[in-house]
Parts: sequence; structure tokens; C-alpha cells
Amino acid sequence: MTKTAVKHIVKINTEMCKGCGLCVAYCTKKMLLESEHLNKAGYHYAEPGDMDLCSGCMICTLVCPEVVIEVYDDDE
Amino acid sequence: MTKTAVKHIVKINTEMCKGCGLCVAYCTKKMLLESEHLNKAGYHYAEPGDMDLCSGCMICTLVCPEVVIEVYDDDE
Amino acid sequence: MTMNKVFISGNHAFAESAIRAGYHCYFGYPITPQNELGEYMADHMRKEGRVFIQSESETAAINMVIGAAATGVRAMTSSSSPGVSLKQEGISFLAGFELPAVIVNVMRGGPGLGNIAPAQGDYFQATRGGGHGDYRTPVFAPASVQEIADLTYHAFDVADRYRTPVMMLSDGMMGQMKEPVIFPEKIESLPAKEWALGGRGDGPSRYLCSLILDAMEMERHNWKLVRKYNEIEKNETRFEEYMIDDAEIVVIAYGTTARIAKGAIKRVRKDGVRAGMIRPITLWPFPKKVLNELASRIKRFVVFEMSTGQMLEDVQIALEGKADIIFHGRPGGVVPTPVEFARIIYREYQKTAKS
Amino acid sequence: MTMNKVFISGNHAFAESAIRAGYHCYFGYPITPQNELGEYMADHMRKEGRVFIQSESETAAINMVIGAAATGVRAMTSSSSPGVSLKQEGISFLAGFELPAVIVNVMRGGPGLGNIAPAQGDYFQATRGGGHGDYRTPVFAPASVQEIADLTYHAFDVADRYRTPVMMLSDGMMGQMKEPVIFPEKIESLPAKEWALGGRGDGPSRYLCSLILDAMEMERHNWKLVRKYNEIEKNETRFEEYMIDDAEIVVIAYGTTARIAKGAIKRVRKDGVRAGMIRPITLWPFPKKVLNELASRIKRFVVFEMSTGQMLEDVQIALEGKADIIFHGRPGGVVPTPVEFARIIYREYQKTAKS
Amino acid sequence: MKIKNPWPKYYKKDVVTHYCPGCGHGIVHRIVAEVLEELDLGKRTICVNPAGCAVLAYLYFDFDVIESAHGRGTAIATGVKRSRPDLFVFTYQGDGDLSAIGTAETIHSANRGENITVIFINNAVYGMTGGQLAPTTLINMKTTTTPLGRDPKYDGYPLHITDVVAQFPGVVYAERVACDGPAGIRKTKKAITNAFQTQVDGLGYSIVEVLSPCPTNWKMTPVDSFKWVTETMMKEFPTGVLTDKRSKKK
Amino acid sequence: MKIKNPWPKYYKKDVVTHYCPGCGHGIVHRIVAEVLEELDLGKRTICVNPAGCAVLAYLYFDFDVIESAHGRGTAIATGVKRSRPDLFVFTYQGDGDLSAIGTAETIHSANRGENITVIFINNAVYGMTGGQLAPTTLINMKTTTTPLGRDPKYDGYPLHITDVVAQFPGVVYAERVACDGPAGIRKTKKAITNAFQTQVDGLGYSIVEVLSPCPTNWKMTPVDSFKWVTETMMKEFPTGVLTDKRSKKK
Amino acid sequence: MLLKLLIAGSGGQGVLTMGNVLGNAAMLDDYFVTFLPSYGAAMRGGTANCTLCISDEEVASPVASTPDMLVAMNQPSLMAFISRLEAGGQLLYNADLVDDVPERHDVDLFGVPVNRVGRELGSERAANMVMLGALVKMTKIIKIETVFKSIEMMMGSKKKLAESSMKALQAGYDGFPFS
Amino acid sequence: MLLKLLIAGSGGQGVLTMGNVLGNAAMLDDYFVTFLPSYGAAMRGGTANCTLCISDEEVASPVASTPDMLVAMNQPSLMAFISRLEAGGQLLYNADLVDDVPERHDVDLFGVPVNRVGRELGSERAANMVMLGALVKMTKIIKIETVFKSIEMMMGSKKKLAESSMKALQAGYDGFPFS
Ligand SMILES: Cc1ncc(C[n+]2csc(CCOP(=O)(O)OP(=O)(O)O)c2C)c(N)n1
Ligand SMILES: Cc1ncc(C[n+]2csc(CCOP(=O)(O)OP(=O)(O)O)c2C)c(N)n1
Ligand code: SF4
Ligand code: SF4
Ligand code: SF4
Ligand code: SF4
Ligand code: SF4
Ligand code: SF4
Ligand SMILES: [Mg+2]
Ligand SMILES: [Mg+2]
Repeated sequence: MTKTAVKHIVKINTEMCKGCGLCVAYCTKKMLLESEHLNKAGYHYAEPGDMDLCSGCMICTLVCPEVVIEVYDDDE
Repeated sequence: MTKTAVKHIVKINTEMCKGCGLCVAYCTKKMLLESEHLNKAGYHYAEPGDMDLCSGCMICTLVCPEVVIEVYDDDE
Repeated sequence: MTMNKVFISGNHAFAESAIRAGYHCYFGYPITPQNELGEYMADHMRKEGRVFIQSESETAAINMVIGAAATGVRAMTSSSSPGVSLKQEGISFLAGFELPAVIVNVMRGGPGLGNIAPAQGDYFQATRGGGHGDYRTPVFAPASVQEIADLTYHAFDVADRYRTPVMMLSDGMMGQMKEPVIFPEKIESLPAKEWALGGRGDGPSRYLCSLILDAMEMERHNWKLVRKYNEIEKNETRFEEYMIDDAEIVVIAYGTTARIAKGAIKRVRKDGVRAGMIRPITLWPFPKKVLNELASRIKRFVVFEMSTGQMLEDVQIALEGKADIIFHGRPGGVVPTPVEFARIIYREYQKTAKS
Repeated sequence: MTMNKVFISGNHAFAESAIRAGYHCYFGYPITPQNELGEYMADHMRKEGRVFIQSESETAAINMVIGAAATGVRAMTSSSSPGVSLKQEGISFLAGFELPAVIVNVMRGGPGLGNIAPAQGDYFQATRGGGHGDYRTPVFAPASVQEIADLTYHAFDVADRYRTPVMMLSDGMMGQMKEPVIFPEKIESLPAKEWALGGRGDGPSRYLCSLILDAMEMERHNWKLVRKYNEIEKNETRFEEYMIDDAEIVVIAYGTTARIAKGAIKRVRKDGVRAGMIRPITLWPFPKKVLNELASRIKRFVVFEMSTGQMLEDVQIALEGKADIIFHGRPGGVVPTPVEFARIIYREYQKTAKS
Repeated sequence: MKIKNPWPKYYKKDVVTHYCPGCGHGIVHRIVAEVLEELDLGKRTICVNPAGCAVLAYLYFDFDVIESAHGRGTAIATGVKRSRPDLFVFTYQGDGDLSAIGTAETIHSANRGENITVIFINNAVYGMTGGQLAPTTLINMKTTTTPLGRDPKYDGYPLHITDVVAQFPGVVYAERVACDGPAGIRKTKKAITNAFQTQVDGLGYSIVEVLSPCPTNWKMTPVDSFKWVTETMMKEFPTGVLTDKRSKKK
Repeated sequence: MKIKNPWPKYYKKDVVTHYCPGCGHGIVHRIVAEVLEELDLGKRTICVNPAGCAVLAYLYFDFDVIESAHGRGTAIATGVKRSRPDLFVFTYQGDGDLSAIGTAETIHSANRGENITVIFINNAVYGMTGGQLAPTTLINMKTTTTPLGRDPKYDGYPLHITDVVAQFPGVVYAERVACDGPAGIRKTKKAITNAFQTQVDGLGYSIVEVLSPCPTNWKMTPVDSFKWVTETMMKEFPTGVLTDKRSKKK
Repeated sequence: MLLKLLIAGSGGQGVLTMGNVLGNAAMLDDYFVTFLPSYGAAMRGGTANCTLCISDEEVASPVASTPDMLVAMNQPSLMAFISRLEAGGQLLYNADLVDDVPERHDVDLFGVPVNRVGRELGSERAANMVMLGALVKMTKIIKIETVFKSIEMMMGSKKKLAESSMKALQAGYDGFPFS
Repeated sequence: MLLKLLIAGSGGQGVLTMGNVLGNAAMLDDYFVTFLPSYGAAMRGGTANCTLCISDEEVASPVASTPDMLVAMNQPSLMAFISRLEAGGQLLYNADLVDDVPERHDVDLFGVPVNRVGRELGSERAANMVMLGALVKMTKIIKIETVFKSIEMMMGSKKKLAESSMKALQAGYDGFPFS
């Protein structure tokens, strides 16, 4: 898979994530993954995989019910 | 106005009549009249005029809210 | 004075007095014997740029009142017995929210559809917070059209001061009859309520809710309400003493029955019967103290109600068994006569004499 | 015996026992903490060719009950505090119609939305006919899941015998907790009710109504109801005496608080504290007589409620000031502990000793 | 001498109704009684009375009747019919009763497709309580609570509740008719016959809305009231069959 | 490093909601907060919370909120708006709240054309109380009170309340959308924007029905729930604009 | 002094107006006064009636189970209430609509041809004011001037109505007792 | 004798089933027993817990503010409830999902690798029954046979589930104390 021009950084507040898996399912680049670890609340939280794949399409933030995903333009 | 073949007799229970005037207004032969007398309840009750005019069409009984009109075939 | 006296019905007096109290919103649903109240509002409120809505039901009306009260304006609804039953959930919410509102109940005969004649059968519902949960509402019981005007005006102040729904408990006779009335001054503007919701503006967001999932917190809220109710008992209890000083037998009655009892007392006094009356003007808080004190010297109390005996229980609680209580009730819409009451008072007075 | 014992929740016990009482129709609307009751009905009623309807509201549910009861079948509805407030108009109609029905209230914290924890804040509403007009409804207060089963079964008989709505007053803890229960026999067929409406057939037409426009007639109806209520007071008052014989201090509590109080009494008895309890099983009619009689020898009564003090008033009325009453309430969903109650009893007992 | 209009079997004789002169209730009462007789239903009928001017209908109807709390008629009818499906059950309700306070019960009994019949008397006002605004009151129409006429901005628009429920799959027959003269009264009888038959055939919910004169609160003569129904009320509430799913359901 | 999705101004930060994983409420909450920010309404907004899973929404919304008794939201909103027409007022209600116990309030606030907005979360069940039948439950759908599936004969049919009110003259904007994936969520935001703007322009009643997943009571994964909305729920409840009278009213 | 007055007639006859005008006048003369109408939809188009209690001290009950005076505007209302009339009391009846007056020797009976007088004055609708005039004359408690003022207050807005009412009032006052 | 037992875990771990099975068994052994679940939508997908009170006399309160025994199926529930554990009480925790056990020297701590054991038996879903077996062994109040009967009664309809449950129960019973 080719890498995108502008780089993006995806931050997920894993402690507040409820592991619903929606971002994982809808990530246009399939780069978000479900962790096999549980957070304190007992959920398999989501975590970014290969950040370079991120296109910054914001779909993940659109579907996240918990508003725990932040996407940044990595401008340097 | 020509008289009808079969004769009819119209009886109105004037004491229970409320003088609404519907039968008078809708009588197809305009033969029902509003009395200038009041009944005990204080209404100008309806009363038949020239019975011979009655066609037995039953319109009066249809519109009477108090069900106080009776129409008979005068068979003799 | 005569000049600003008006000959007006109880239902209209409720309405006119509320308008003079500066209230902004009326929400209600028609029901006899209080239709004239809403009709008066329909005539006057919109003209004055205020709000009149005939709601789809009493349930909707009380909830509209909640919404209006939440914004800090004075709001009111009115109904009669069956309709007031439908407001009980809403009244419980008002109490939980601690929102001020005035609710008028022009009582009629019950239970069920009953009839449209005057009765006093909703006393329990009014004085014990007919809705669910631990709460009380101040209840005013006017005995004349003038008092309807005065107490309605006052009710809005009490509602605001304590942030509580207030009930005006009247009956079909009071609502329908006309008497001369002098109305209080019209209030043009009211102080703002700092707790009212009006959008967060530049401040922090706020919410009004009665939901308190944590039991401990809920309990704190319940006891807070109780403290408030104790305050109200301390400050707002009202009653009228009538010919008490030399009384040997005391009548307890409110509203319609009280004014009839007055007539009865006048009559028996002519025959030297030393009768007096305590007329509760607030049914809750109930004038317990004065009754209990009286009981130290008076051994016979007569309770008159147009019901099968409801205020009776408050009298029993107040007197703590210190005196005999005779109850005479006429439920179902029957309006007793002064002669009838006089006969009872006379009979019971004889007994006192004997004993 | 073990064999027909089942480990079941209070909510399910209400339902199963009603089914065994041969009732035909359930109408209700979901509300925590009694959802399992309706869900049990949904599971069982249609299977048995009976009627289960989840109505659009509590208001609709109680009116569906009226319709079903009018045809003579046994009918029931259930809810929790806010939902029961919405049924008050309908309950008043049931009383006016003189129709039998069973209404379950699994109480929660209030007022308003409050919370879903166990509470006893609807006592006034239940025992004083929360709706409008002069009426009462028998109120049963089970203190164990077994008693839920027994009293629900019994409630249908009382409802039919006196043609009156009957209230089952419980709380979230009772509804949710499971205990071993032995259920009464299932009733297969019930006697016909001659007053029930079923079409005129070849007889005269009949009607059921609570509207009585003539005040005199309405009054007659009101007093007829009172005579019935007196009968109920005479025959149906129920209470449990617990360690009363040698008691020097007596606890009064019902339902959840009563079972907790029992634990407390057991504890203090270990320290030689002569405590006992009167547990009202019917809240209306309230066991006035026994309390009043006890007051001649017992000078200190402790009232425990999960409210800010409602049954308290019935105790005051019953004791007529003959004894001291100490009230300890935990409203809002807090479930008190035996230790907590024991401390109160102990403290008050010391005072008795002193005085 | 033979009588041409024998007394309706299920209507009480020699009782003076409490209705005002020319009130539509009396006419519809008679029709209901006639149809129950023609379909031979009177013996197994339970009627649910409203709170409204017809609250006393049980004094005139000669079949079993139960009263209802204001607006709850169809909930009560649901309870009756569900416990005794063999009975013939209908409600008789006014516009305030059915389309204001009873809205939820009306909508949901219809949506459940209860096998009951609703006779809906639309006189555009609250008759019994003295002529207040009803959901059905026409725009600009004066009532005691709209002294300047109904203003849609404040009071909303005339509510067409029958058209609403007619769209529900569970509502098998719905018709609006007008009690505005001989023809309208005949149509009314036909509609009520169809509605009752729908229940008898076990097909589901049926409702007949009758535009009915209230001379007293309209402040018109009975004759003018009839005319007003035809000329004014029917403009807002056109008569006709609103749904007829009988063939589909059979 | 610039953030592409700054935190919505009117949504409380660092608060864990009580919603189940994948619940639609969370998504719609966020959208509402975003639109209030974009239309700069947050400062003069009063939201009426329901009794339902969203009963605690006031813990998440960062604008003024008043709770309502179950089903009475639009009555309360009416009281708020009528006393303070300058405020922006919307209700947030579930299907049980709005279309069962609240039916009368919904119908009549809509018919009065109250200048308020209704956000209607249709998840086809009673979420908060544990998954009972709702008026919107699909035919044959299993719930805790329809263990064998919703049977129209007993339980009635799925109620299309938004379609009903959309026909009222006082209802200016009504749209049904689905929270079933990125596209649906974008449409949802657009619809809510239109509805809010309708009120801002003083045109009258607006309502947005959101088909919203309830994974817990549907007993599905959040992802399957999204699919189920698209593939099953939308068959019964097609999305789209149900009425748009904005041009007429202007 | 306590005067209990019952005015009865059929819906359209304006008996409530009579009561209101007189009650308002009593107020203007500084009496204690209560007015209680029959109410409710119970008997549509049937009889209407109202009770007035006029006194120089607080009025206990506005209800008059046994009135001192009865004004009957038509036959049915006369029949309905005459039996309740206090012994020694007075009955005023509409001579034009009442043709048989039941025997009661313990009360004074006065017939007033109010419809006729009204008609002669050109408005039969003012018949009630004719009766009111007669009543005022008979009771001798409230000054006729005050009643004029009262009419002024209550119908002031409707000039024509007020005038014809006053004319009728005067006629009834002057004409009483009619023979 | 009065044993107060609190079983806590996350929604899906079947803690209510544990309580039900044990409570039902206690009944079969003719004990007085109460079972009180946490209820309400208040905390969706959060922790679930239930309280069991087993006694040879009537149980006053089904609430256990200070349980004698605590069963914690995961870390959060351990954290939530350990402080409430009665001094001298016992704690059973799921060793597979709990990695730090807060210091409490006044109670006995037993770790049980229920997920592992369950997995080994081929059904991790039966982990709760492994824990129940250990619990029964430790409490020594209710006969294991009765617990089997109880499972039979409550899952009888679902043969497979019942069997795997019983296997797991036995394993937990035999394995306890795990070291
Ligand atoms: C709960 C309740 N609210 C209000 C009333 C008063 N009430 C009785 S009938 C009625 C409305 C009557 O209008 P409608 O239903 O149109 O019947 P109509 O008299 O016009 O035939 C009202 C408001 C009541 N009896 N009960
Ligand atoms: C008067 C009353 N009845 C019932 C309830 C219980 N209750 C709370 S929310 C609710 C229904 C929730 O379903 P819905 O409105 O669809 O909202 P959701 O939880 O699905 O979002 C019920 C029945 C209540 N709080 N008050
Ligand atoms: S922004 Fe788009 S590509 Fe990047 S993680 Fe989110 S969904 Fe995936
Ligand atoms: S969508 Fe949000 S809550 Fe769901 S898994 Fe992704 S980050 Fe977590
Ligand atoms: S039957 Fe016809 S013609 Fe004869 S009176 Fe009646 S309406 Fe007139
Ligand atoms: S229609 Fe009937 S009530 Fe009306 S006037 Fe004719 S007879 Fe009398
Ligand atoms: S008020 Fe209207 S509806 Fe009622 S009886 Fe009179 S005319 Fe008929
Ligand atoms: S139950 Fe359904 S609606 Fe409620 S929070 Fe959970 S998923 Fe959301
Ligand atoms: Mg009407
Ligand atoms: Mg829902």
C-alpha cells in the first residue's frame, strides 16, 4: 500500500475508548486496530497501526461515539 | 299542490319536542309547522299542518334529534 | 373605597389576581366548574403580550408550567379534581426540581367523574403531596372571593420565596359565586431569579433535574426539602381565629364549610352557646400548634368538611387525643346549611355542658 | 416440601402469583425497578391464552384495567412511583365504579424522576387514595418474596370481595431480590360476577358509571363507600407481632424496613434489650387498634421508614399522644442496615430505662 | 294503521335527552341504536361513553354501557375487547375527548388495530364545558378560549386525526360523514353500518367521524347549523371514505 | 502539529459517558454539540432531556438542560419557548419517550407548530429499561416484552410518528436519517443543521428522526448494528426529507 | 338584615343578567352580597337560575335552599321552585308565560306582564329588566338610581342595550304592582 | 450462621449466574437465602455484581455493605469492592484478569486462574463456574452435589451448557486452592 503525501498523527485516548470497534471497521486505510490488551474499564481499546497509512480522512472521528480520537496534520 | 294517493298520519309528541325546527325546515311537503304555543318545557313545538299533503317520505323522522315523530300509513 | 370594588366570581378573581401578581404564563385544560378561569385568561393574557395556551391535556399543562417556571417567569395552571389527579406526576417533578408554580384546584364531587358540584374531597391529595415521593406543597384555602384574590396574589410570592409549587384549594361554589372584591396592586416587574435557566451565555452551563441516581445524594436532597418544609411550617402557617376567647366548643373548618360554619356560630351564639372556630387558611402547613394549645382548655372540637373526613386526620394529629373530636361531613357536592351546622354545634355543646 | 420451592425474584413472584390467582389480563408500561414483572407476563400470559399488553402509557394501562375489570375478569397493572402517579385518576375511577383490580407499586426514590433505588415515599399516595375524591384502597406491604406471593394471591380475593382496587406496595429491593418461595395452588376457574357487564342479552341493559350529577345521590354513594371501607377495616386489617409480649420498646415498620428491623431487634435482644415490633401488613387499613392498646403499657415507639416520615402520621393518629414516638427515616433509595437500626433502638431503650 | 318508523329496539323510550334543540348527538344516537338492531348486535354490545355532552348517553342507549375518564375511551374499549373478544365494543367520543386529551389512546389503539369501532362526533368545540377551543376548531372560529378566533400561530391548526389513523395498517375502515341533512344522515347510517360490520367480521379497527352540529356553542339555529356543516365545516373536513381495507383483510 | 478535529465547544471534555460501546446516542450528542457551535447557538440554548438512556445527557452537553418527565419533553419545551421566544429550544427524545407515552404531547406541539426542534432517536426499543417493545419495534423483532417477536395482531405495527407529524401544516421541516456509517452520520449532521436553522429563522416546528443503533438490546456488535440499521431498519423506516416547508413559510 | 332571592327562568330569558345587575347594585350600596348561578352542562337549554343573598353582615352561605323571594320568569321554573319559597315570602312571576299559579296562601303573589310591557317598549328582550324594576320596587332595599348605575357599569359598552334596559327597568319600577 | 457474599465482575462474565446457581443450591440445602443483583441501566456495560446472604435463620437484609467474602472476576471490580470486605474475610479473585491486588493483611487472598482453567476445559465462557467451584470448596457450606443439582435445574434445558458448566465447577472445586 502506498504511503500518503501529508503525514497525519492519530491519537486515541485508550483509557476512555470503549472498544466498540467502529473506527477499526470504518478506517478507510484499515490502519486502526483492536488491541488485545484491556484498558482499566475492561475494553479492548483501539490503537493506531502504521500511522503513515493514515490519509487524514477523519472517518474514524466521525464514527467514534466516545469522541476519543484526535487526528493531527503532522506539519514538519 | 296535488294530494298524494296513500294517506299518511303524522304524530308528533309535542311535549317532548324541543322545537329545533329541523323537521319543519326539511319536510319535503312543507306541511310541518312551528306552533306559536310553548310546551311545558318552553319550546315552540312542531305540529303537522295539512296532513293530506304528507307523502310519507320519512325525512322528518330522519332529521328529528328527539325521535318524537311517528309516521303511519293510513290504511282504510 | 367602593370605587375600586368589583363584583366578580371566584374563578375570575383567581385569574385577575394572578395577572396582577405579574405572572406571565397560563396553561390549562377546560373542566367544570373552573372553565371561567381559563376563559378569563384567554381574554386577557395575549392582549397583554403574555402567554395563554389551552393545552391538549392537564398532563401537558403542568409540564408546560414546568418549562415556563424553569425560565424564571411566574406560571400557573388550574383544573378541577379529575384533572388535578392527572397533574400529580408533574407536581412531584416541580417539587423535585424546586420550581415555583401555582396550581388551582376548584374541587368537585368524586371519586371518578363524580359531579360538578362543590366538594372538599381532594384534601389528602393536596396536603400530602398527591404525587410520588417525599414532598409537600403549601395549600391555601380561601373562604371568600376577596380571599381568593388576596391569597392567589400571595401564593406566587410563597412559591418564589421557597421555590415550591403551591396549591390553591377551592371548590365549585367558590369558583362560581360572585362577591365584591378589592384587588391588590398590579405588579409591573419582578426581580430576576438567579437559578433560572436562560442559556449559559458566557457562564458555565447549568441543568435542572430531579434525577439523582446516587442514593446518598438523593437522601441529602430529600432532607434539604424537609428543612425547607420546616421553614415553611414556621413562617407560613395561617389560620383565622373566630370567637375563640370565651369559646367552650370549637369548630374546625376551611373554605366553603368555614364560611357556613361562621353563620352557624352566629346563630348558636344568639342562644348563648359559646362556640368559636379555628379556620385553617393554610391546610399545609396545618395550624397544629394553636389547636394543640387550645386543647388544654377546650375538650370538644367539631370538624366540618364537605368530604367523608380528611382534614379530620390533621386535627387528630394536632390534638394528640387531648380532646373529643366530632366529625360532620357532607361529601358528594352537597352544600350544608348554617342551620344544619348550628344544630350539630348545639347538640355537641349540650354534651360538653353535661360532662 | 423443598421440591416445590422455587428461587425467584419479587417481581417474578408478583407475576407468578397473579397467574395462579387466575387473573386474565395484564396491562402495563415498563419502568425500573419492576420491568421483570411485565417481562414475566409477556413470557407467560399469551402462552396460556391470557392477555398481556404493553400499553402506550401508565394512564392507558390503568384504563385498560378498568375495561377488563368491568367484564368481570381479574386484571392487574404494575409500575413504579412516577408511573403510579399517572394512574391516580384511573384508580379514583376504579373506586368510583367499585371495580376490583390489583395495582402493584414497586417504589423507587422520589420526588420527580428521583432514582431507581428502593424507597417508601409513596405511602401517603397509596394509603389516602392518591387520586381525587373520597376513597381508600386496601394496601398490602409484603416483607419477603414469599409474602409477595401470598399477599398478591390474597389481594385478588379482597379486590373481588369488596369490589375495590387493591394496591400492593413494595420497593425496588423487594422486586429485585430472590428468595425461596412456595406458591399457592393455581386457580382454574372463578365464580361469575353478577354485576359484570357482558352485553344485556335478554335482560335489561346496564351501565357502569361514576358520574352522579345529583349531589344527594352522590353523597349516598360516598357514604356507601365509607360503609364498605369500615367493613374492610373490620375484617382485613393485618399485622405481624414480633417479640411483643415482654417488649418495653416497640418498633413500627413495614416491608423492607420491617425485615431489617427484625434483624436489628435480634441483635439488641442479645444485649438484653426488650424490643419488639408491630409490622403492619395492611397499610390501609392501618392496625390502629393494636397500637393504641399497646400504648397503655409501652411508652416508647420507634418508627422506621425509607422516607422522611409518612406512616409516622398513622402511628400518631393511632397512639393519640399516649406514648413517645421516635422517627428514623432514610429516604431517597438508601437501604438502612440492621446495625444502624439496632443503634437507634438501643439509644431509645436507654432513655426508656432512665425515665 | 301501520307505523312506518317503529321505535328503535335499543333506544330507551319516553326519555327526554339533556341535549340542546337540534344537537347532532341525538341524531347519531338514534342511528347507532338502529344499526345495532339491524345487525342484531344490541344484546352483546358494550359501549364506552365519553366525558363530553354524551356523558349521559347511557340514559338513552338501551344496551350495556361503561363510562370512561375523559379521553380514555379506546383504552377502556381495549380492555373490554381483549378480555371478551366475543362482545361487540364501540366507543362514542367527542373531538376533545378523542383528539385532545385522548390523543395517545386514539393513536395507539388504532395502531394496535384493536378490533373495536369508534364513533367520533366532531362538532369543532368542547360542547359540554361551554364551547372552548377544540383540536378540530376551524381557523378564525371564535370559541370561549379563542375570543378573537383560532389563530394558527398560537392555537395550531384544525387536527385531522381520522386522516392520521386511516393511514395505519391496523385501521381497516375509516370514513368521515356529515350530519347536515337527510342525505348526510343516510350516509352516516351507511358508514356506521360498514364500521360495525368490520368489527363483526373480525377485521380490525374501524372509525366513523361525524361532523355534527352544536347549535348552542356555534350560536346558530339548528337549521343554520346544518347549513354551516355543509358550507363551512366540510371545506376543512371533506367527507368520504378515508380508508377501506376490508377486502384486503378478508 | 495542528489538530484536525478540535474539541466541540459545547460538549464536556474528559467525561466518560454511561452509554454502551457503539451506542448511537454518543454520536448524535457530538453532532448536536457541533451544530450548536457552528450556528453559534450554544449560549442561548435550552435542551430538554428525556427519560431514556439519554436521561443523563446533561452530564455531557455543555449548554443549559432541563430534564423532563417521561414523554413530556415537547410540553416542557413549549413552556420554555413560549415564555422565552428568544431562546433556542430543542428536545432530545427516544422512541418510547416521544411516540409512546409522549404521543399526545408530540402530536399537539407539532400541530401547534411550536417553534422548537425535536431530535428523535429511534432505536426500535426501550433502551434504558432493558429492551422492551417500542412503538417503533419492527415486525417479528424480539424484545423482552415480545419474546416471540412483535406480532402485529397483538402488538400493533411499527409506528411512523415522524411521517404523521410531517403532514401537519405547522411542521416546517421533518427528515429521517440513519446513524449507520460515515455517510449516514454526515447526512444526520446536515439534517440537524437544517432543523436548527428552521427554528432560528422562526419558521416553526422541526424534527429529525435518527435511526440509531442499540447494540446492547439488539444483541449485536456495534458494527453489525450499523449494518442492521442499513439493511433491516431502513426497510421499515426509509430515510429522507419528509417535509420541507421552509420556502413557503419565509 | 338578610335577603335571599332566587331568580329562575329559561336559558334565554336573561335571569343571570338580572342577578348580576342587582348584585352589583347591592355592592354599590355597600351591602354584603353574594351571587350564585346555576352552572354546568347538566341541563342544556333547560332552566337557568341564580341566587342572590343581600345582607348588612357577611353572608355565610350563598345558597338559598329556602329563599325569601322568588322570581319566576316562566311556568316550569315557577313549578320547580315555588315549594321552596319561605313562608311569608313573596313571589314575582311573569304573568305572560305563567298561566297557573299553584295554591300557596302563606306567600304574596305578584304577576308582572313583563313580555307585554317589554314589547310595548319595543324590545321583548328587555323583559327581564321590567321584572327587575318591579323587584327593586318591591324589595325597597336598593335604590333604583344605584341599579341604573349598575346597568351603566355592566352594559356601558353597549349603549343601545343599556338604554332600552333602563327604560324597561323604569317601566317595571313604575308599573309595580301591576293589576 | 450468616454468610454474606459479594460476587463482582464485568457484564459478560456471568456473575449473576454464579449467584443464582449458588443461591438456588443454598435453597435446596434448606438454608435461608437471599440474592440481590445490581440493577438498572445506570451503568451500562459496566460492572455487574450480586450479593448472596446464606443463613440458618431469616435473613434481615439482602444488602451486604460489608461482605464476609468477595469474589472479584476482574481488576475493576476488585478495586471497587475490596475495601468493603469484612476483616478476617476471604477474597477470591480471577488471577488471569487481576494483576495487582491491593495490600490487605486482615483478609485471606486466593487467586484462581479461571480463564486459563476454563480455556483448558475448552470453554472460557465457563470460567465463572470454575470460580464457583473454588468458592464452594472454600466456603464448605453447600455440598458440591447440591450445586450440580442446582446447575441441572437452572440450565437443564441447555444440555451442553450444563455439562461444560459442571465440568468447570468440578475443576474449580478440585483445583482449589490453586498455587
Ligand atoms: C380529566 C378531565 N379533564 C377535563 C374534563 C372536562 N371535560 C368534560 S367533557 C370535555 C370536553 C368535551 O368536548 P368534546 O369531547 O368535544 O365533546 P362534546 O361535548 O363537544 O360532544 C371536557 C374538557 C374531564 N371531565 N376530565
Ligand atoms: C412515567 C414513567 N414511565 C416509565 C418510565 C421508565 N422509562 C424510562 S425511559 C423509558 C423508555 C426508554 O426508551 P426510549 O424512550 O426509546 O429511549 P432509549 O432508552 O431507547 O434511548 C421508560 C419506559 C419513567 N421514567 N417514567
Ligand atoms: S483519519 Fe481516516 S485513515 Fe486516518 S485513521 Fe482515521 S479513518 Fe483511518
Ligand atoms: S470508535 Fe471510539 S470508542 Fe469505538 S473503538 Fe474506536 S476509539 Fe474506541
Ligand atoms: S313524512 Fe315527509 S312529507 Fe310527511 S311530514 Fe315527514 S317529511 Fe313531511
Ligand atoms: S325535529 Fe323533532 S324535535 Fe325538532 S322540531 Fe321537529 S319534532 Fe321537534
Ligand atoms: S352543547 Fe352542543 S353538543 Fe352539547 S348538547 Fe348542546 S348542542 Fe349538543
Ligand atoms: S442500551 Fe442501547 S441505547 Fe441505551 S446506552 Fe446501551 S446501546 Fe445505547
Ligand atoms: Mg366536541
Ligand atoms: Mg428507544
